[in-house]
Amino acid sequence: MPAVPVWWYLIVAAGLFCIGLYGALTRRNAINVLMGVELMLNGVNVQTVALWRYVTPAVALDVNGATGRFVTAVDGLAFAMFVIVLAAAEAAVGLALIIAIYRSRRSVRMDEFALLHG
Amino acid sequence: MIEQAFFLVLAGVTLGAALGVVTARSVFVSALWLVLSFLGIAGLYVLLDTGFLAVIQVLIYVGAISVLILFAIMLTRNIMVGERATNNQWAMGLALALALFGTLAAVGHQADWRLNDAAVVPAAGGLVLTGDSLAERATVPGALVIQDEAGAPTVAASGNIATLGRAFMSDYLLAFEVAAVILLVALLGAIVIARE
Amino acid sequence: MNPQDGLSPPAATALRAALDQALARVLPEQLAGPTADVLWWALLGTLILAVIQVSMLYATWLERKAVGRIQNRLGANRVGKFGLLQPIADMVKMLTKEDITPSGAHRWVYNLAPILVVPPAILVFAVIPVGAGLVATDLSVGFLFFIAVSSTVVIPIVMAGWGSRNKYALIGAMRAVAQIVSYEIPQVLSVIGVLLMAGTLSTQGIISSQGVAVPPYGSFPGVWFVLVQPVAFVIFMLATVAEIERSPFDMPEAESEIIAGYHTEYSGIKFGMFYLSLYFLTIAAACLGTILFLGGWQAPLAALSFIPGWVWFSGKTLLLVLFFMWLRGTLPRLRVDQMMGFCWKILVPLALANLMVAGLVGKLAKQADASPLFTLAGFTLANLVLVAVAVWLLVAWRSRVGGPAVGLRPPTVAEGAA
Amino acid sequence: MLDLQSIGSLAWLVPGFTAAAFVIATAMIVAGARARWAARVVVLGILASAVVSVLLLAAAWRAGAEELAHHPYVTSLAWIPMGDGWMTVGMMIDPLSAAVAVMVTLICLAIFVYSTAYMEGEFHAYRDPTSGEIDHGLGNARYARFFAFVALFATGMLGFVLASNLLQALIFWEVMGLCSFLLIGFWYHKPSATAAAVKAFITTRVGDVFLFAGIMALFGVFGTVDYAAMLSDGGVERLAGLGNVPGTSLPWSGAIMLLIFAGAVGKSAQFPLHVWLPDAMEGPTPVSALIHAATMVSAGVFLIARMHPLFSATSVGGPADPSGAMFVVAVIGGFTALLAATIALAQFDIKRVLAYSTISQLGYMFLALGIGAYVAAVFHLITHAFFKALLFLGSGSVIHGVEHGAHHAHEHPDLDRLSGREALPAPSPDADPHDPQDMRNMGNLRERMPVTFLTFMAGALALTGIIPFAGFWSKDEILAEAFHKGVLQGDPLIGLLWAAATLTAFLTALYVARQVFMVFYGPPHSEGARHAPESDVRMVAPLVFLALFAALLGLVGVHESFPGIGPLLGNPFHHFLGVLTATGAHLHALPFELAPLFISLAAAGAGWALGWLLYGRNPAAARARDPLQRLGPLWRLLHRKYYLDEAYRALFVQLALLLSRASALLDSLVVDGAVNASGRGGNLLSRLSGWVDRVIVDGSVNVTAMATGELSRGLRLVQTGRVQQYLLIVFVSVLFLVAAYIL
Repeated sequence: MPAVPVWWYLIVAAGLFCIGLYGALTRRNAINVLMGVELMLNGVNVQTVALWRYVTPAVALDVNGATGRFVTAVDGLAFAMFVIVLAAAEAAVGLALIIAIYRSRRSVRMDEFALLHG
Repeated sequence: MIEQAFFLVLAGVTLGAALGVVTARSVFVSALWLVLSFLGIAGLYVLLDTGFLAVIQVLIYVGAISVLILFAIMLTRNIMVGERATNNQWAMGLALALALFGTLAAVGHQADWRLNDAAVVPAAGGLVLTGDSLAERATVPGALVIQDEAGAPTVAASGNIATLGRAFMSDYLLAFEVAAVILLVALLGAIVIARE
Repeated sequence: MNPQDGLSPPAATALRAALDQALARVLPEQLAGPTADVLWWALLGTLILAVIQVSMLYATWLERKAVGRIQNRLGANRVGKFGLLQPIADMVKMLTKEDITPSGAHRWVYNLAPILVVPPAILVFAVIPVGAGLVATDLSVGFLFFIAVSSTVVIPIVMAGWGSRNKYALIGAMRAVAQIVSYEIPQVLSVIGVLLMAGTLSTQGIISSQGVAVPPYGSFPGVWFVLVQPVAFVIFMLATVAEIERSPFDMPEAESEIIAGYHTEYSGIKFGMFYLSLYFLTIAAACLGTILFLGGWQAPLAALSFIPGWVWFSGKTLLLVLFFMWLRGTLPRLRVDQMMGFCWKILVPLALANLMVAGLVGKLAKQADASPLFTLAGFTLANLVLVAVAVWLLVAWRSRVGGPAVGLRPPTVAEGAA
Repeated sequence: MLDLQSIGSLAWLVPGFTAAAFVIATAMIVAGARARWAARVVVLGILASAVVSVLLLAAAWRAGAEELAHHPYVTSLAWIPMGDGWMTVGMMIDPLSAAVAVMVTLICLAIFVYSTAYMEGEFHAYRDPTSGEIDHGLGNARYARFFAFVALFATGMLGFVLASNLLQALIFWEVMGLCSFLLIGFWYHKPSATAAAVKAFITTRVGDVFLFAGIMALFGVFGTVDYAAMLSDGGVERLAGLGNVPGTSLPWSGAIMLLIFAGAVGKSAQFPLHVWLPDAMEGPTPVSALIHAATMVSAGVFLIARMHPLFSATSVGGPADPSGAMFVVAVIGGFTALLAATIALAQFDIKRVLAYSTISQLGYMFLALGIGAYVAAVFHLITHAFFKALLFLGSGSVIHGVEHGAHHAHEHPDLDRLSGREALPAPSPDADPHDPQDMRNMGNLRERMPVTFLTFMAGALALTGIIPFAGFWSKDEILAEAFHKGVLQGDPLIGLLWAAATLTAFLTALYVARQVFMVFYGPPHSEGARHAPESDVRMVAPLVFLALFAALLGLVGVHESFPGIGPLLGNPFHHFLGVLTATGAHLHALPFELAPLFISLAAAGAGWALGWLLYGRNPAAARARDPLQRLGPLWRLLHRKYYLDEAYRALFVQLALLLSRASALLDSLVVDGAVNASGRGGNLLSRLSGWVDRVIVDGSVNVTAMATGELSRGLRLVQTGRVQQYLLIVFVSVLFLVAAYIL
């Protein structure tokens, strides 16, 4: 087992997530909120990869039985990869939106994006 | 031992940068802190023996996303001088974040993650192929060979590119296609939305 | 150079062993290992740094000479014999020049930018194998590492542009970033064809695949990828030129338009840093080019293999550097929109086409277990087709671009011009 | 050719012709044709009916009474489906119906001809109220209308007589009631006429109700109302065997027959229900003659005669049996006869005297039927119809003459003075000098209207039963039967009835004489009387025609053993009618006695003598003050008709009014009260439910609406539109969930 105990990574991941959450919740600038979200996503990624690293790699899933073909589950990695891909797409669209809103309302402050209120 | 040191350094850098992102007054500075935290996370990935992911992290997050963010910051020049960077619910946000952190930490620490104690001999970026025979795999450089209880060489696990590639093309083919479509859609969407 | 992999030269292993024993005597057991590693890596780092620093200096010299020669003038010859000491003079000038910080500049960001520009340029050399065993660390994701690190150079550029609170600096930074990010894509796409052939991302692997018939794709001995995929080579080189902002693509610090681009406000050693990183990247790009396409330290012919690998490697790299300088001396600067257009409308489609061809022919060859020679024939045929496509794309693009650049021409009546 | 089978089917035509006449007359009225032609159509119709009925009588005579009685000729049509059988409409020819039919048609013929002249006055009777000059259109319509009604009446009478079953009889009985109402109230602009019409109609209605009940009872018993079925032997036994009405000693048969008799009492104006007949004189005189003398009133007698076999079944112990219905009939008949005769004495109106005389003669007929003298009753029915019609038409001619006389005097006032006649004698104090019907204004009409006088004398003699005239033979036969059963067979009750009958005969003679002397003898008491011209030929001819019958008809029913002409004549009437329909029982003629004959003649002669003594000898004095008034209060009692009208008014009318007022009160108090109460209750209830609805139902709805409104206003705050707040909420809830999960 690697020297570093697993929950350290989890702590770091949780930290990242919460700091990102704090950023998303409290920052007034839309782009900061987006950054907060990116941090949260990265937090999740770290946790996933850490858990993958500590749980699955050694598990040899004898997928096809007797043929001896072994494959290691790369679920965690795949998950992380997809999260990264989606984060990229999300960032792109989010920033495009922010720019569009900026062009129409000349402001990026979240407080002013409150048209859909009750 | 060194690994733990490395971990602590990297964790410190990452979390510090994250705090920087959240507390920086100017948006640009917080963007820079974000880049730093991304690099820190890349480091963590290296520690977790997933070199490929680390490089991807650097390539995508630092190379692309942060650039995008910086571009966005440039395009939306608005001087936030003087105003408080945070809105009026910062106290609750902080409380919530801390509470959530406490909970997650508690869970992280106490939960039995069913860790796998099999002896894992990490080779430099070992490669596990779904090769036909153990022998073939053994010869591939960087293969990770471990002994199971019976002593027979069984699995070589690593977070290497080939395995991931193979997995993408077999188990996660659908997800891979969907991801491609999502990227395309995001691309088009971003262009359409942000067009002049 | 890593002793464990048994591939590094004997001198290195002997040195490493001596270091271990020395430390073992001095430090307690569990400390000895790690410190030995640290020291060893530090040593290696300085070695590499020294080598590339010297080559960078004399690259500047070579540049001034070559461009001069191209422009039918002598180039630097005042300082030292044939101007060989000119770089030293430049360095001294850089160091002694007054370092002016604009008042409005953002203190941290402005000062941090030049500092952060250099590390990526240096880190890149970690994966460049000069010789058979002479590589700092042969990462399995070598090439990807190279690309990732080189893309991080973008951040300091933006910091410089924004930090100096200068409109022109900012615009220059924006242009530079746009260019670098855009050209990254054709660069990577074109290389993927090669990687398909090589079967691995590690730089050593790629070089060895060009020599010894190892990888599953049944490549053949002694055939450099440049012969197999010339179109990819051309795309790669063009993209790389743009990536390192040189000659035809050096819009970012195009003097005539926006003074000195993002490092307008920088002077003295800060400007030096930028200059330094620029040249490091140029050399690194050249190295990458040789690794991927010219067989790295592989001798063209088996017979010539007695000459050590790093000599071959250095020569090929020098050749590519000269190519860059040659470009700089001869080609006029492209307009920004033309540059972007060239990237997205020519290079990317061509790179995709090339990738498809490489993948297709490679697969067919593997399927049919064709002999290396037959595969080479298939590739040449495919490449001919690719050249035709490239020519057609260029013609189509030129005919349309001939007029004023799209988007910059005055709005037509239909668009409600005043 | 004259056999009944071939001619029988013509029976439909007898009422058919008059019905057709009625329809045509009505159409002519509607079309506005000349009224005289309508009259001629009606006369033609009745003439045709008469001819056919004579033919039928001849055929019936040829068929012979014996055979006809057993199998009366019946032609009938199925009319209404009645459960298993059919209610039929048909004509029955048997001795009784054939004879009466001929009587009816002949009398109607005479009266129709007479009324074509009598009604001439209608043409110029009506003046246009606005312009004042004569309204010929209205007169024309009125004249035609009279003849249409009369034709309808004839149809009704003939239909009734020839009916083959009781229901059809009842229907035509009602048609006759309708016509009497219409004709009494012909001059509807006279309020007295309309009142009389209503009185007549309602009184007869009372009787009709009982009749209808009786018919229904008979239907209940026999399952059919056909005469053939009812009157057969089986029918009689069945009726007799019905047993007593529960709770009383009255047998069912008696009760049913009494119901039928009540109908007859109403229609033939017998004692309790006779009050309408005198008032019915308001109608034009031909009507009185036709309906209220000859035909309609005799319908009641005809009905009881028709039902005679059933009646005989009711009184087991013969007529004297007090439980039997016949005893009741006899008593009422006798009492009515005596009562009417006494009232007639004190009447001054010429037509009212005759009306009361009709009532008393009908009483005679019922008396006869009551004691079982079936043949005598029918004979008196037929003869009385003739001479009573004669008397009425005579009085009509007198009234007509007096009216013309008054007009005549009025137009040439100085004629008397010029003619040198002495002034009129002082009119009687309380008489209305211009009332043409008041006998006190008449006198000396013998010279003015000789033919009318002679025919009137013939009728008067027949009525009082003087030897050669018809009245003698029929009334005497009744008295003989009464004498025979009462005195000879020692039945005390019948003996009493005989005595009453004889006294009535004396009184009849008295008032007839009074009438004759006041009207025809003595000086004329009014201008009208003085100048009364003789009526024209269309009125006189029928008088002569009827006078012949009044004189000669009696010979038909002379008893065989009557000394002198008896054996010559052979009493064909008795032979023809002696056999009872359907049962075929022979009614044996009684042995002839002279005693009752002489007694009745003596009574009649005494009556005339007293009459001459009081009125004929000194007419002027009689005229001034009626000698009978010396009787004082008794006279006034008679003159006021025993105050019966007042009694009835007091009793029934007031009772009805009282009843109506009581029911009105009841209605207003109870019914209205209940309705109002429920109304108020409903109102209260609705107001209550309104309140409930408003407060509770609406209340709850509003509350929920308001609550949701408030709630939503509260909830709305949550949706601030600020993304970050939403994120906050999300993660707070995540926190809680995680906490919940862990703890």
